[in-house]
Parts: sequence; C-alpha cells; structure tokens
Amino acid sequence: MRKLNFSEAAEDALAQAMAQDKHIIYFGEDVVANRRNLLVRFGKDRVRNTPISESAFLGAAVTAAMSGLRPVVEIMIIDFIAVAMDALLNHAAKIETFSGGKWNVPLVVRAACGGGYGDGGQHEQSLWGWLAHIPGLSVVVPSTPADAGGLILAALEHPNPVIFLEHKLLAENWLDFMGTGGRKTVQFDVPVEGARGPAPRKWQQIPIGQAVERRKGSDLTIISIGVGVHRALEAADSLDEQGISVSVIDLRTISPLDKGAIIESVAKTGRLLVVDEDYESFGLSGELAAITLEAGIPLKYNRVCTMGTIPFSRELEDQALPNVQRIKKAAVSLMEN
Amino acid sequence: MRKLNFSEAAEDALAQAMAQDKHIIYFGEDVVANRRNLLVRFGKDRVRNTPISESAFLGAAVTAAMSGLRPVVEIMIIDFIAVAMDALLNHAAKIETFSGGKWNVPLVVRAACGGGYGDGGQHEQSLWGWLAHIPGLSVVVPSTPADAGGLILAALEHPNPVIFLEHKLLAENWLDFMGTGGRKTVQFDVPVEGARGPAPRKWQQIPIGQAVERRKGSDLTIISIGVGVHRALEAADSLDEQGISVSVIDLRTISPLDKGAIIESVAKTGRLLVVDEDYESFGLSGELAAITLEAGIPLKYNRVCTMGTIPFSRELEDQALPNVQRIKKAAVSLMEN
Amino acid sequence: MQPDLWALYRLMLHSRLFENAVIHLWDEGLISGEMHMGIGEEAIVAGIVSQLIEGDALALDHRGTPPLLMRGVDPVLLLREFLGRPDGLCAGMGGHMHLFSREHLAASSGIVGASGPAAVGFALSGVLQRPGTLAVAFFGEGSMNQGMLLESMNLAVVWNLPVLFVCKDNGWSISTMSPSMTGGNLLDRAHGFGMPGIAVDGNDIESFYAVGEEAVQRARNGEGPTFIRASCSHPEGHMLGLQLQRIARQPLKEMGEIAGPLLRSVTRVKGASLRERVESVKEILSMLGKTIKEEYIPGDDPLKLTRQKLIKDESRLDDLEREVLQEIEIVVEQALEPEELELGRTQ
Amino acid sequence: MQPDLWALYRLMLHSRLFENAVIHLWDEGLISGEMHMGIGEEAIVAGIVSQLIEGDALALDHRGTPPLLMRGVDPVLLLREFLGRPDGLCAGMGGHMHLFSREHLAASSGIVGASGPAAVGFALSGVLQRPGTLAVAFFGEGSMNQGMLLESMNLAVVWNLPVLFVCKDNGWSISTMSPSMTGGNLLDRAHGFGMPGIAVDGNDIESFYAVGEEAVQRARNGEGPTFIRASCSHPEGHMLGLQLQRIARQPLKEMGEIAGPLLRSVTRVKGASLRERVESVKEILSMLGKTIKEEYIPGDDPLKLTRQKLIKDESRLDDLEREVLQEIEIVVEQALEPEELELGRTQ
Ligand SMILES: Cc1ncc(C[n+]2csc(CCOP(=O)(O)OP(=O)(O)O)c2C)c(N)n1
Ligand SMILES: Cc1ncc(C[n+]2csc(CCOP(=O)(O)OP(=O)(O)O)c2C)c(N)n1
Ligand SMILES: [Mg+2]
Ligand SMILES: [Mg+2]
Repeated sequence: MRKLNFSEAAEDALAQAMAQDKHIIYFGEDVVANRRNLLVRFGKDRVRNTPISESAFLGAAVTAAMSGLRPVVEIMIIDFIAVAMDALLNHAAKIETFSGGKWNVPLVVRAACGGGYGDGGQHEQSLWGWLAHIPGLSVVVPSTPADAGGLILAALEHPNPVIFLEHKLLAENWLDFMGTGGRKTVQFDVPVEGARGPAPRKWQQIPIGQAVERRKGSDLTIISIGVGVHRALEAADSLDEQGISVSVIDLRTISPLDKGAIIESVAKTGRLLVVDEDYESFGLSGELAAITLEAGIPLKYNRVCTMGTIPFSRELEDQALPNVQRIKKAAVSLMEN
Repeated sequence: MRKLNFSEAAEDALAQAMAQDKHIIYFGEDVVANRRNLLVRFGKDRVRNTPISESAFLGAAVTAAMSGLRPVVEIMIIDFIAVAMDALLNHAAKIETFSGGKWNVPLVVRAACGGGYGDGGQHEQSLWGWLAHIPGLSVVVPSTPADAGGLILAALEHPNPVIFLEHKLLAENWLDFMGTGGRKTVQFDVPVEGARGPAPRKWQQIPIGQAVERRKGSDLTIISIGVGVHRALEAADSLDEQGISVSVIDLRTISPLDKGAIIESVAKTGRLLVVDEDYESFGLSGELAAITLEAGIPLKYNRVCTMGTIPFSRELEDQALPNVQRIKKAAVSLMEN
Repeated sequence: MQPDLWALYRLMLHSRLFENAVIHLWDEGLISGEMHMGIGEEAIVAGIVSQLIEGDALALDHRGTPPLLMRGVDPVLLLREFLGRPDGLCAGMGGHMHLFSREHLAASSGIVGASGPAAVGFALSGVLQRPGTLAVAFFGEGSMNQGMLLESMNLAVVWNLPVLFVCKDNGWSISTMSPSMTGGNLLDRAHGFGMPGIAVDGNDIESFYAVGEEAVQRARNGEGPTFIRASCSHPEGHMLGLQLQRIARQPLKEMGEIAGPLLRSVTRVKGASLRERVESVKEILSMLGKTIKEEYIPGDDPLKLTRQKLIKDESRLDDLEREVLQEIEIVVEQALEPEELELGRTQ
Repeated sequence: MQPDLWALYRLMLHSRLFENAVIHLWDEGLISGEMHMGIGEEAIVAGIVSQLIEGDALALDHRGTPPLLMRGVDPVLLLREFLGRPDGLCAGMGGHMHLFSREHLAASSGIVGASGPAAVGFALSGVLQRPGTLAVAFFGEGSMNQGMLLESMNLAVVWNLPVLFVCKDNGWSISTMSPSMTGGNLLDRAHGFGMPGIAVDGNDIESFYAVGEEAVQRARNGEGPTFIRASCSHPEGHMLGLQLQRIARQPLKEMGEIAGPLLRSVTRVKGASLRERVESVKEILSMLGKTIKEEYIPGDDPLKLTRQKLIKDESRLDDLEREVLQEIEIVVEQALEPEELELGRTQ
C-alpha cells in the first residue's frame, strides 16, 4: 500500500469524491492558494476564495447544501467558528428537525484544530466536545491518514452536517503554515504514525460513528481521539512495561459516539481513562462517564484533558495539553485505587 | 418578608447594586422599553439601547469591563449568543489568562433562556452546559426570585465574566413577551414557587458556585437547575408516595460546580438522576457523572434531559423537555436496577 | 412589463385575510409563542414573489407567512403548522418562525439577519445548477446592523450572485426606532458593498413592482445583486400581544401596570439627577406615543391603495373579495379539521 | 501642529529594529508559532500613537508589536513574552497575537475584526470615565468584511463615541488579494455607517499624521468616530515563513515542492476542462507573482521616506540611528538573560 501524509490523504480522497460528484464544491479563505491542487483540477466554479466573512459564507453553505450542492466549507481553524456559530447552532443543526424531516443539510465543515506548536490559546483549541453538544451535528476527528481519507469520504455521503477536524500536529500543511514556517530550528512532538501512513489507492468510507480499538489490553481502557490517541498509545507501551495492560480506543467520531465499542471495552476492563485535548468540563470526557454509567457498568474513572485556556509558552502548553506523563500518572492512579 | 416576582427581584437587586456602584452600566436591544425602570432611575448614560449587533456590543462590553466599567449586557435570549459567541469564547473567557492574570473582565451577560411555551427550537434553548464548557466563564441559573436577586448581585461582584440566565417560565416579563402576549387563552406550566417568592428588603449575595439542597431524601439524589428543579420537586413529592425518598439539589451555578454538595449527596444515596433542560449529550449531565466517578463514588446514574432540537408543537415540546412524568420514570428505573 | 394589479391584489388580499385568521386563532390561544405578522408588507412581498419563476429561492425572516402563501405553499399546511399539528407544513416541528418548503426552495429563520447568507447560498447553487434563477432575501431595516447580513451583501457582490436584498423598512425594530440605532443611510451601505441600492415606497405596489422588476432583470442577466429599501408599516406592531400593542389598544389598563414602577423609579433615592430622570420618562412616553402613531395607526395600507386603483370595476372587485374570503374560510375550516388517524397507529 | 519628524523617525526605527530582532529570534526557533510583523506599518502606527494621551486606549490586531512599543510598553517585557517566558509581559501566557497591557489600556486579538468592538468598548468607558480620551482600532483591509467590525462602526456612530478606525491597507489578506474579495470601496462603507472616511498614503508619515490629527481632534471634541484608510505594504509578507514568502525568497527550491502536485492536477482524468485547468494554474502563478512583487519587494518604505526628509542633518541622523540600534541590542540582551529565580520557589 502506498504511504501518504495526512493532508495528502484528505486531499486525495476529496479529489476522488469531487471527480465522482460534481455537486461537491469547496470554499473558504485562501483556498485558491491552500487548496490549489483542487482548484486546478476542478476549476474556479467549484473551488472558491471567500472574504473573511465566516458567518456569511458558512450561512450560505447551509442553503447551498439544501438546494442541491454539497459544499465543503473551510473554516481555517476551528477557534474561528465562534464568529459563525449561528450558522451551525441555529441553522445547519436544526433545519432537518424544523422542516419536519423534509429537508436536510448535507454540509461538511472542515477545520484545523488542536495545539502543541506554540500558537496561543485563541488558535489551538479543539472544541470537538463543545460542537458535539449541539444535536444535529456530527463531529469527526481522524487520527491517521487512512482515517482522514475514509472519514472525509463518509462526511461527503452523510445527509446532514459533519464537522471534520484535522489536528495541526498531523496535517503537515497546517503545521508548516502555523508552526514550522519552513524552519529547521523548531521541533514538535508529531506522532509519526498519525502524520504519515498507508493509504488505499481507491478510498472507501469509514463509517461515521465507528470507533476502532488501536491496542488491546485487559486492565484499563483509554478512550481518546485525534493526537490524544497517539499519546495514549505511547503511554500504553510504557505502562505495559510496568505490568499494566491497556486497551486504547480511538473514537474517530465524537458525535455520534460508538456506544457499543465504548461499553464493551469498559465492561471488560472496569477502568476508563479519557484522554481528551478538548477542555475538561462539560464535554467529551463527561459524556463518556455518563454513557458507561447509563449502561450500568461499575467502573473506575479518570481523565486527562486540557484544563483551561491554553498557554502560549511551549513549556506551559505541554503541561496544559494531555501528555504521556499525565496519562501514565492517571492510569497508575486508576490502578491503585 | 415581602414577596416579589422573579423579574422584579432581579431588577430590584440590580437597582440596589446600580445605586451603590456607578460603574455598573446596562445595555442591550430594546432596554429603553424593557428596562425602563432602570433607565428612568439611572439615566441614559448608564442604560442604553443598542443596534441589533450582538457581536459588536458584546465585544465592546468586554473592553468596557476591562477599562473600569461593570457592564451588564443583555442578549435578549441565549439562543442569539451564537452570533456573538466569539466575544465570549475567544475574548471574555480568555483575557485573564492571556494577560498573565494581570487583567480581568468583570462582565455580566444577562439572557432569557429555556422553553415550555411553544416558541420553537431557535428560541427556547438552555445552552448553559454548552457555555460552561468554556474555561473562564461562570454560568448561573437562578430558580427562585430570591436566587435571582442574590445571584445577580454576586455576578456583579465577580471579577470575571458571568452568564446570568433567566428561565422564561419564571421571568414574567419574558413570558408575557414571548408566550402569553396578554392572552387569557394560554396556559403554561409555570412553577409557582419559582415565579414568585420571598425576597429580602436589602439584597445579599448568593455566592457563585454554591448549590442548595431543596429537599432531603435518602434513596436518590436528583440534581437539577432552573425550572428543572421545580419539576424535580414535584416528581419527588409524588415519588415519596411510592416510597422513594428523593433528595433534590439545585445547582444554581453550573460553572463552577459545587462539587462538595454534589458528592456529599450522591455518596449518601448512591443514586444520581440528573434533570437538565439543556441538551443531553456532552454537557452538564455528563459532567456530573464524571465528577462523582472521579470522587470514587460507586453510583447508579440516569438522566432526563432535552433530547434534540426542541419541537414547536406544545405537545411534542412537553415530551422533549424534562417533565415530571419522565423524571418519575427515570427515578423508578434507577431504583429497580 | 405592466403588473397585473388584479392578480397582485388577489395575492395580497389572500395573505391579509389568512393572517387575519391567524390573529384570531392566536388570540384564541390555539397558536403558541410569538407571532409576527406580515400585515403591511404585502405589496413588497407580492411585488417580488409574483415575479419569481421555478427554481428561484426565498430566504425569509420572522415574517415568512405572506411570501410562502404567495409563492404557492398550501395555506392549510401552513395554518396547521402554526397550530403545531403533525400534519402541518413542517410536521409541527418548526412553527411560524421556522418555516421550510423544500419544493419552493424557501427557508425561514427567526435569527435577525440570517436571510442574507441564506439567500447567498441559494443563489450560488442557482448559478451552478439553475442558470437564470435568483434568490431573494427579505429582512427588516433593523437587521441592517447584523454583521452576517452585511457580510452577505459583500459576498453576493464579489461572487456576483443573483440576489435581491429586500429591506422592508417599517422604521421600528421591536420597540426601538431603527434610525436611532442606525448610522448613515442604507442605500449608501449597499453602495459601500458595491451594489446598487434603490429606495421605494413599499406601500405602492406599482412603483415597487417596477423597482423589483429591474432588480430581477439584473439578477437573471448575471449582473449581480441589488439592494431595495422599501418603506412599509406594521399595523399589528412588532408581534401580537406585545405590551406596546396592548398599550396602544387599551392605554388606560396597560399604562396602569407600567406607571407604578416607573414613578417609583423617578423618586427612589440614589440614581441620576431628577432632570435626567424626567428626561427618561419623557423619552419613554415619546417612544410609546410614536409607536402608537407610526405603527398601530399607519397611514398607507398597501391593500387600500391598490384597491383604490381597482375600485372603478366595483363588481369585479366585489367578486374577487368574496371569493378570496371564501377561500380563506375554507382553509381555516380544513386546517381545524381533526387530524386524520395515521394508519400506522391503528394497525 | 507640525509633527516632530525626528521623534517619529525614532519611534519607527525603534520598532523596526526591534522587529528585525524578533525575526532573527523566530528564525532561530526561539519564538514559537505564527509571527506577524508590523514592518511596513510603522508610519501609520507612529502617526497615531504619537498623538495619544494618558487614558487613550488601543485595540490591536495580530500586528500589535509596533503600537505597544510606541505606546511605551517595556520592549524587554515584550520580547520575553514572545519567548514565552514567565517574566514576559503576559507571563508567557499570551504570545504575540494576544498581548495585553492594562496600564496602557491596550488589548490585542488574533481574531480578525475583533479590534473594532474592542475599541468601541474602550471608547464607551472613556466617555463615561475619562472625558477627552479616545480609542484606536487598528486592523487590516481584509478585516473590513468581518461582520463584527462593520457592526462596531455603526455602534460607534450611534453612540457617538471617540473611536479612530484605522485600516492598514496592504491589499492582501494572507494570500488573497483583498480587492478580489471586497465589494465597493472602503470609504463608502464608512459613509454608509454615517462616519467620515479619509484615504491617505500610510507610508508618508506627514500626510498621515495630519489626517490622524484631524480624526483625533474630532474624537476628543465629542464629534464621533472617523475611518482612516491608510495604504502600506508588508515586506515580510503576511507572516514569517509562510510558503509564499519562502517562494519569494527561494523560488527554485520551494516551487519544486508545489509544482509536482499542481501538474498532476492538470492531468488527472475527471475534473474541469483543460482550458479551465490551465486558467487556474495561471491564476495561481499570477497570485504568486503579484504577492512577490507587491508584498516582498514593496515600493515605499515609510522609514526610508522619512529618513530622506531628515538626511540633511546627517550627523544627527547617524547619532539617532546608532543610539536606537544600541538600545535594541541591549533590549535583546536583557530579554535573553536567564530568568531570575523566583524567591517563592527557593524558599
Ligand atoms: C440575532 C438576533 N437578535 C435579536 C433578535 C430579536 N428580534 C427579533 S425581530 C427583531 C427586530 C427586527 O427588526 P427589523 O429587522 O426591522 O424587522 P421587523 O421586525 O421590523 O420586521 C429583534 C431584535 C433575533 N431574533 N435575532
Ligand atoms: C475570524 C478570523 N478568520 C480568519 C482568521 C485568519 N487570518 C488571520 S490574519 C488574516 C488576514 C487578515 O487580513 P487583513 O485584515 O488585511 O490584515 P493583514 O494581515 O493584511 O495585516 C486571516 C484571514 C482569523 N484570525 N480570524
Ligand atoms: Mg423593522
Ligand atoms: Mg491586509
């Protein structure tokens, strides 16, 4: 199997879909420069620059989707969704219900997310659990090139809005843009397997709502998503040496959650550790606690999340985001109690 | 003690604070008409109409708060916050951290919230758990006139942003505005004790982050907020007759949560039922599960929340919002398993 | 082209009588929540909607009833929607602020300004899929301060899209006089975004139709968006049952409730100077007075104005009016019929 | 009043040399993340900031370094902030896009358009608490399509607030030519919101200063906000290390990386017509060419222009330049000194 970078994989799958379905159009700020390969292949009607007017162009994408197009809208980084939140909260997510199920919104919102490269707290948020709170939105976060391609394909087939988030530590174009800037003098803790990996020649969907077990273990289940999965895997290897056998589940989709996979694993291990780069409170980590409790599983629970506004300083940032150290500590304490 | 309506109480406490602190200013859409009593008493410099420009005036409130004023900004109903979310997510909530703790944002955002009067899903959301996900924001939701006054006072003393939400079924001005419209022909399930109740002559703060036990019981803890508290109390009385003894905790503040009160009660009863008018997933109900699990309490857990976009039809709406029936059923099932 | 005044009058009258029925049902408590009428806007709506062709799209605000009716949505479905019935237009899930008709490419929103981006999206898909079609955004003048609407005007210009931005200017946004919160002038704003802007009397269907026609032409010819500012008034006020409206109708009763707290606010110790307080009271009274005068006792009713032009043929007018009235009566009757049992349920 | 060109040149030079040092440290990898320079904007910033008095406020965008320096923020603190140090201006928590100085009433944001509302809020508190003061919003021309900025202009007008809306127009927003995404013209937009708008050469400190002076006067006199559109360019491009910038500097190396996928996109089966594809390639090449020409090899450097006016007194100029250079060297040295041990820690 060929190997691709994360961004290449997403673009490759997207191009495959655009070649098949001419209703797919792509717009956002600077896409002429940043998505130039799509522009060249599919032309300027289908690949468009926008003004810096997120609320207008995301709002427009909603009705474009309702009237026969299948827009992929790029919000440069997910932090900026705040200026356009109304289009998601009050429109994209609700119109299927409002219309009595008669009208749907097949929209893909694509955005870079996440931190770990020192860009400050207004530019490194994850926000996936926050978005997932809104009924009517699906939220997917691939952690490998293969998933990036498979999930964007699924998003493009989905009858309702999907938020597709790419972590900047995985997507080399965004890391180059916002972190490296062509410098040889900076280094980031990029998960190798997440940034480059095998990719099929012809892409197939990875169904939305399907988690995957990345590692089998019997003492403890770590559930994570995005870069967190790679941190968890690294921690798991090291915990193994300490005699703690860890299962790692990559959710891939936050909303809808793959309840079956979650419950099955936690039922086996009896211990759940959530590793979530989104903010700790009122988000994904809590929801996973609720789901397992609702299923009647007695469990021990812990979480390693982003604790507050992300600091600019690389050192403080590394502490604030879920890191291997914190994961190991939390796992050990789960085993002890 | 005198008795006041919910809105009267909030206004009374606000007026008390404005009389004492001339830095408090008040603005929002239509406040000249809707907050006319404050306008008359405190003058047009301090009580101002705005254009329908939520992102501009909420953004302005942030820096006004940073430079010596103490703004109370009215977002008519919390659903509309979506058009101004950036001011909260990327500014109000983050500036204290960004400035290294050197600059704070003493801002109060006041908004009506909640459903139960047939206004449709873009106008009846609660969103408190969603807002609480953002580190740096406090979120308070009073359920009685006394709490409305005491909490707005606390919000006005708080060094950082507080979202103050008033449920439309409690606040008679908003219910008249959006629900009743002077009609004698419509009825809503208004919780009597929430809409009118005792109020002190001189208001004292009710500290932010302090829950209150509204009812003592030994079998089961219901945790709720806003109108949900009253629904829970009603259900509890009825459950009592079935021999189920229910404790009801009114959070009053969503963020920060009163972890002590929550854990203490659940540790006693071993059963937690969350009644939350906000959307079910990735919100308050999950966070409460996480908190109790983190505290190492073995518990049974269930929740009654708003399940999806709120339907317009009164009948369907009543099913979608947490109602006494659903609460009782959930409680009974918690006892059975 | 000369507009067919008879057809337009019929459209307007149908909408007016339908909405009158809605008022009645709302008063009776059969319709819940807020209720914003399009009464007073009929000439604007008819003037545009009558010029639409298949494939054109409508982006509506909180006053979506007239445009949907005139576009051909089944009035029975519409009314049942307002009644919150499962057999309503949106299965009772939307309500009057959230009306959707896929077959008519018509979408509403209760969020001020949202019709701007919505129209842009419709127009984009029109350009790519239905050449020659256009999209209309209806909104009030108060919405002209909402960022997403302003952004959407620019977007329509730079993408050169066939959008009609139709601003129904009644001078009020709820209880605020819009000019007091709006800097500059709306036509200049449109120009500032690179779009022609035209002001027109929205009560005069003939002038309005002509302006609309030109804008429709431009859009269909690929010449881009146009902004139209059309004056109108809302004799039913911002929404049914708003306190202001009640004061307008029963001043003694309703003012009584307001006056007490207001007077106490004048006299309580601590606060602004007495002069300032009296000024504020005056401002509130003037606001009340103005809204009553400007809104609830409006000068020009677009229906009356149109009717005058047709009065010379009185018998035809009579027939038409009787016919429309009957239509609406039947609509109401049908809408109120008991729901049909769903087969699924009984099986 | 005549501006003191010597003082202004000193401000600008100080900022330029400081930023040059920042570039160096960023290249070295000592500063993380994105880095947007104010190089090229110095005349605009100096022309306004030099006219500020105590109590005036600054609302800044992602290019906050020059305004903060010129306003008197300690450059050592600023540089330490960029280095992410706990003894930086914001304790290393903010970084260059999120700079705050409470004592200078200066707040930044990395969100496009946010400086508009921020300036309005500062101005409101100024009017109520510090009469005669004003607030400045700095932003780029690309931001003029962001709703909250447009809204804030209207808000400043209707509240009659002392705000200077200063648009630094370099013609580019990242890699997009702003005029291609901006309808109408920016001065008309300001007028549309009821505000005077003036265009001026932002590289010519004297003309700009005069325009700024008038706007400052209006604001202090309670005559409301003013919009200024000042042209400039960014010889360092949108931000350090942006691919475009790298192409500009090492075309062969960087174009190589781009060319492969681009050519494959021309030839892959399925997609647009060949003509369209070739057109798109041309557009991309033209964009590259333009950005290199317009941005990275700019015509007018405000520092050079000002310097020419002072060159007649060469020895004074020499002294000044040597002095400023020395200052900056000391700043860099101090900023790089090891952090002092916090007493708290050792106890
Ligand atoms: C974003 C947002 N802010 C506030 C409101 C509340 N609101 C509903 S209608 C309205 C006034 C709109 O005025 P205008 O645009 O002139 O329309 P009109 O009602 O006069 O037809 C307001 C403020 C809303 N629905 N959405
Ligand atoms: C809301 C939002 N959208 C997008 C961005 C990404 N972004 C940062 S700077 C910029 C371009 C701004 O252009 P302009 O206002 O002309 O300022 P310049 O960089 O040219 O000084 C963009 C799109 C952002 N920071 N915030
Ligand atoms: Mg209006
Ligand atoms: Mg620019």
